[in-house]
Amino acid sequence: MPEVVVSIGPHHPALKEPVNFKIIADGEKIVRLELDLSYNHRGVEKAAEQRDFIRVLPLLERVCGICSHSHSTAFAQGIEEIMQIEIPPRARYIRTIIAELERMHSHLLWLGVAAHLIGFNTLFMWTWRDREAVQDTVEEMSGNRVHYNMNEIGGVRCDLTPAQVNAALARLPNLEERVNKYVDMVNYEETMLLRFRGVGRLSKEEALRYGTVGPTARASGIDYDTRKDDPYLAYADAPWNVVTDTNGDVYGRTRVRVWEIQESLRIVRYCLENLPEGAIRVPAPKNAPKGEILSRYEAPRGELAHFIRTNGTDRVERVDIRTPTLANWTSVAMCLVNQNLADIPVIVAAIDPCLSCTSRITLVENQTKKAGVISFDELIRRYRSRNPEEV
Amino acid sequence: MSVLGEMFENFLSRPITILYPKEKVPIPAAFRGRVAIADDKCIGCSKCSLVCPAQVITMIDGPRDVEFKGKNLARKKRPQVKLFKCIRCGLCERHCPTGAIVLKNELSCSGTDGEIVLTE
Amino acid sequence: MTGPLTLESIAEKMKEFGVSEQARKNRIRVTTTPDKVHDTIRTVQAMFGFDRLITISAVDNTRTLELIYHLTGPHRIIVSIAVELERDQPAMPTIFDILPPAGIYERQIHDLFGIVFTGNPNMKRIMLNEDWPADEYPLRKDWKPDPDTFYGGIKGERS
Amino acid sequence: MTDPVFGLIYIFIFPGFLFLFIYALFFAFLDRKIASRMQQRVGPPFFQPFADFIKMLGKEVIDPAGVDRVIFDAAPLVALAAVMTAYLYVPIIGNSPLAFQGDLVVVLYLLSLPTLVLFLLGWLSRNIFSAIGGIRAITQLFIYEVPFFLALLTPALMAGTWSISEIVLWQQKNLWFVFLQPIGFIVALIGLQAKLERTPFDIPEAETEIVAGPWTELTGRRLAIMDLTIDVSLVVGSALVAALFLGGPLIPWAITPAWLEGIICFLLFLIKTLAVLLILSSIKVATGRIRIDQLNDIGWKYIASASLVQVGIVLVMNYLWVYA
Amino acid sequence: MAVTAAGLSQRLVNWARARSPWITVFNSGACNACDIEIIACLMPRFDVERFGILVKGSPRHADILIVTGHVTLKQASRLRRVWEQMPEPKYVIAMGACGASGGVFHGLYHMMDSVDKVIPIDVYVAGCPPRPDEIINAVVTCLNLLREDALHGGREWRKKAVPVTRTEEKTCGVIP
Repeated sequence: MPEVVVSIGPHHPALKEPVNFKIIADGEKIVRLELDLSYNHRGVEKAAEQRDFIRVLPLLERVCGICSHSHSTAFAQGIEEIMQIEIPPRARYIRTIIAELERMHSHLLWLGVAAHLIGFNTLFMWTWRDREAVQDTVEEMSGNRVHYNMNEIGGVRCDLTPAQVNAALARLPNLEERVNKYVDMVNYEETMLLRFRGVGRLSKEEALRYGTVGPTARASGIDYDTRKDDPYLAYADAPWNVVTDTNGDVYGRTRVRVWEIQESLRIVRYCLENLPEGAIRVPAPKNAPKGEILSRYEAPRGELAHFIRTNGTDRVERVDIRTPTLANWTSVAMCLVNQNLADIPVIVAAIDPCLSCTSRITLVENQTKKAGVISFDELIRRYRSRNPEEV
Repeated sequence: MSVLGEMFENFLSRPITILYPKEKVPIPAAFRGRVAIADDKCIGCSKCSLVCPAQVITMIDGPRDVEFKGKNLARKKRPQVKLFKCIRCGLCERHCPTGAIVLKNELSCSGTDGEIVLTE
Repeated sequence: MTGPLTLESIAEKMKEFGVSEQARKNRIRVTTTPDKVHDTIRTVQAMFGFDRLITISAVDNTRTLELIYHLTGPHRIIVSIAVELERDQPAMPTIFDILPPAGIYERQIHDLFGIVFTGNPNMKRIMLNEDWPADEYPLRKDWKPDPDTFYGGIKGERS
Repeated sequence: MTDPVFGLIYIFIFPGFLFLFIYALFFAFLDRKIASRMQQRVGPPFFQPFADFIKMLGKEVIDPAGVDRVIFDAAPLVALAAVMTAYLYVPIIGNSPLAFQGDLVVVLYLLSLPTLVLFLLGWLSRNIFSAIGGIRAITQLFIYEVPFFLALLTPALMAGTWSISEIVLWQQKNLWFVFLQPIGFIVALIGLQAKLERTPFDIPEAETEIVAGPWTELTGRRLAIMDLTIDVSLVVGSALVAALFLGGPLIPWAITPAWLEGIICFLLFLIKTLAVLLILSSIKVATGRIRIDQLNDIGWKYIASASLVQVGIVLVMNYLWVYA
Repeated sequence: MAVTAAGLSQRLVNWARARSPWITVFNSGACNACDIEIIACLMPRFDVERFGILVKGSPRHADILIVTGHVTLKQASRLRRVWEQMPEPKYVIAMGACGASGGVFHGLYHMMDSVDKVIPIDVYVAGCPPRPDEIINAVVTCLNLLREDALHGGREWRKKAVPVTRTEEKTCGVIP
């Protein structure tokens, strides 16, 4: 059978975000592929250089809708370290609570989307149903379901009332029970095992070599977690473990994520129960002194790094955002070769790509092992001329 | 097939759906929704307009005498918000010295004109 | 791994490549020259196990373009290797051959700052639109968008 | 079929075209409703499939560049006509007046036509997703068709006839085939699920992989008619399974007024088809999609051998039956 | 009042259209938040299927295009093409502040600022992101608009000219 070029995206039902894969497939097997991820490039970094610290936080929060708290916290804690101010413990705990709630909602969301990608809509509906409990909690605390806007330089914007804490604590037992159910389901549900086992496998060496982060790395047996390596916020206080798995495939990544929800629940419970009293913010100076910092944060998808350089004014000279998705893309390109066409969405989703985070990125091209009958450009052209309707 | 039990349990139980237009979805008190401006409190200091990250607040002419810290001020301008362009970040509310501009816990409308502005 | 490996020992070793200082806890900053970057990274990789590239940051500090390589490893120490490049025709040897993830970061920097990474096999336009002008690099400080062109521009930010 | 008026009514009004149209839309509604209730949702209102159908009829029809308009218009109609014809041979109230020796084979072949039409549409669409979907549809056809045919032919083997109506009569006298041939029943349900391209066998139209497969380029009335075709084949398929395995509409004893017996038979038909639908919907809700290579594996290794085992059992039973 | 077959069928079609809006979601470079909230609409809590709303993958099947977010330069031509692929009658909902003006990204160098520079917008929704109930409101607004359009015999009465952009010129060069 001749090779065909399948161009998936940027508008495709499996992809909630714009990305383009040009896949050269031999029947149902992928021979090589080209990824184009830059449909989301907005120029956030340039804009961040031109806004003061007050206005830049809402901007950075909207770099990504799923890990919005991650970006603003990473930035805020970087600036606070440059300014050498210590935020009050209550603010640290509140930030941790929001961060872990965000991780829970992100992982539940991912589990649902992964189920949807293999056509298992029931699990999709259920996880999103249970996710609403997390969303309600976050909305009660911060005032928005997605963009919490909790952070300020020097603390958090609003305090938690005892009623909010109690409401959140009251929701936890039910959520814990549901998450335990999902752990069972991920481990024993037949269709999920069929579709996830052995798909997109990365050995520990490959995962290290391609620089994977987050659940992708942890599923391959690397215990790389910024929360433990470089503790920030309240992670040094709370009792929790780094979750790893040795499978290294989509199945392993799923298991790591569900277990991480359990760990997050433990952290949230600890923080809610041991919420210190006191102020929620300290006054921050308008200008930051000269300095530079690499601020690391464990976002739901993996390690997020903000490189911040300040120049003594009220804005940054440069902020360089390295998103976890960007770090994982190289491994995706490697995973996809020799896999089935049907597995593309699952493999790509397994790293939980957040392309708007990766707003500024890239195309990885795999070195082909097999020479095509006609050249690649020719294939593309022929394909385009045949498919004017293709998006 | 571990889902079968829960499936039939759900089948026989009531759906949890909120029938939205008929029953209202509970909106928490902290919800940052539609912008509202109290004209009698506004002293026209333009802070909201300066701090807005999306630049949706413009200052228009609105001469009026307002009371601020026991003194009478003659303000010249008042804010105007483009409703559909507001990102509901809450910065204006946080930086307003008199509490004149607030994000209510109400839903915004949807409409056919993207340029709707809100001054009251 | 953490036993004999201390910040001081790494900082001491790095002295032979350039100015090396202990920036803050767990961080080492090495300032070196472009031709030594390859060796520096090889050395930290081989001697201290810095096998993970966090990111490559590029900064335009109006006089020069600065590249900062952040590496870490199992011992949780971050080493930042900084180099400065000239603003016109900046070129830099790639580290794609020793650290594969660097390919992505290098191409991104190429797009936004115009630094050419010699030896990188795939240096195509990736981030910007297809019809973006070839010699305009939006993240450079002196880049001002032409308001008349198709790609809009940053409208006057209030100070 | 001597009376032409009766024939016209039978074909066009009841239980033919009109009734089938309404019942198929009702079936589609029930299918969606059951699925949504199992997911703890409210689900669509009862007129939903009808509204969808009318809306699609009223939409603009777009011809993808370079396709043959005539075939694109005609193919969905052929598919619809095929499944509607197949329905006429399935017993609804009593036996079908059109029954003849061998109509089971005709029905099975008519039911295969929509898949071929889908393949044709996918291939003609000049869209890569449609083409892949079409190829997948035809691959899937080769996998499930053999076990499905074998499973539906075992009742025929046991009853010693190739007519659906006579198989139903045989069950009226003896026992339902679901008790005699449980393996065949299960294989038939799985085959039907695969034939109708429902989860876990919705590989040809896998939304998250290839957009909508062969359906991608269909718009307006073409889409409406193809949708209706799938709904109708759901009815025909469940009616066929109900007739072959669940004893069809006939009751084992006679009821004096003929009209009452007719109504009871019709109710039986409704109940049995709805029972089959409930099983099919549960399968749909409880599973995710499998890959085409996994389907190949499972289909030939387990499902085909299960149906072969069933055929063997039937042959042994027949042997014992004859010589007992 | 004369009841004609044509009039009846037209009324039937209008009735059906208002009861079966199929949507397709196009992410024109947004931050995901709107997409998440749209999916949250499908979930048991809000379940928009009770209005007959289905999310379709192919724009060929859809009636309403929901554009989430500001339009990046690279997505502008694609957005235009997706919109052109949809069969008439079609409606466009711009989600959130980004759809109306680019929101917090207003004025960045790689963006088109608002959706209506590329395709005409019928309904705006406020919020960043809008809550699911606001999205439902927007769809309802869109359906009301649809009914009104049916009364006026088309969307022309609203005098929303299709904007001509440079993107369009470029796109037209590609599509035969």
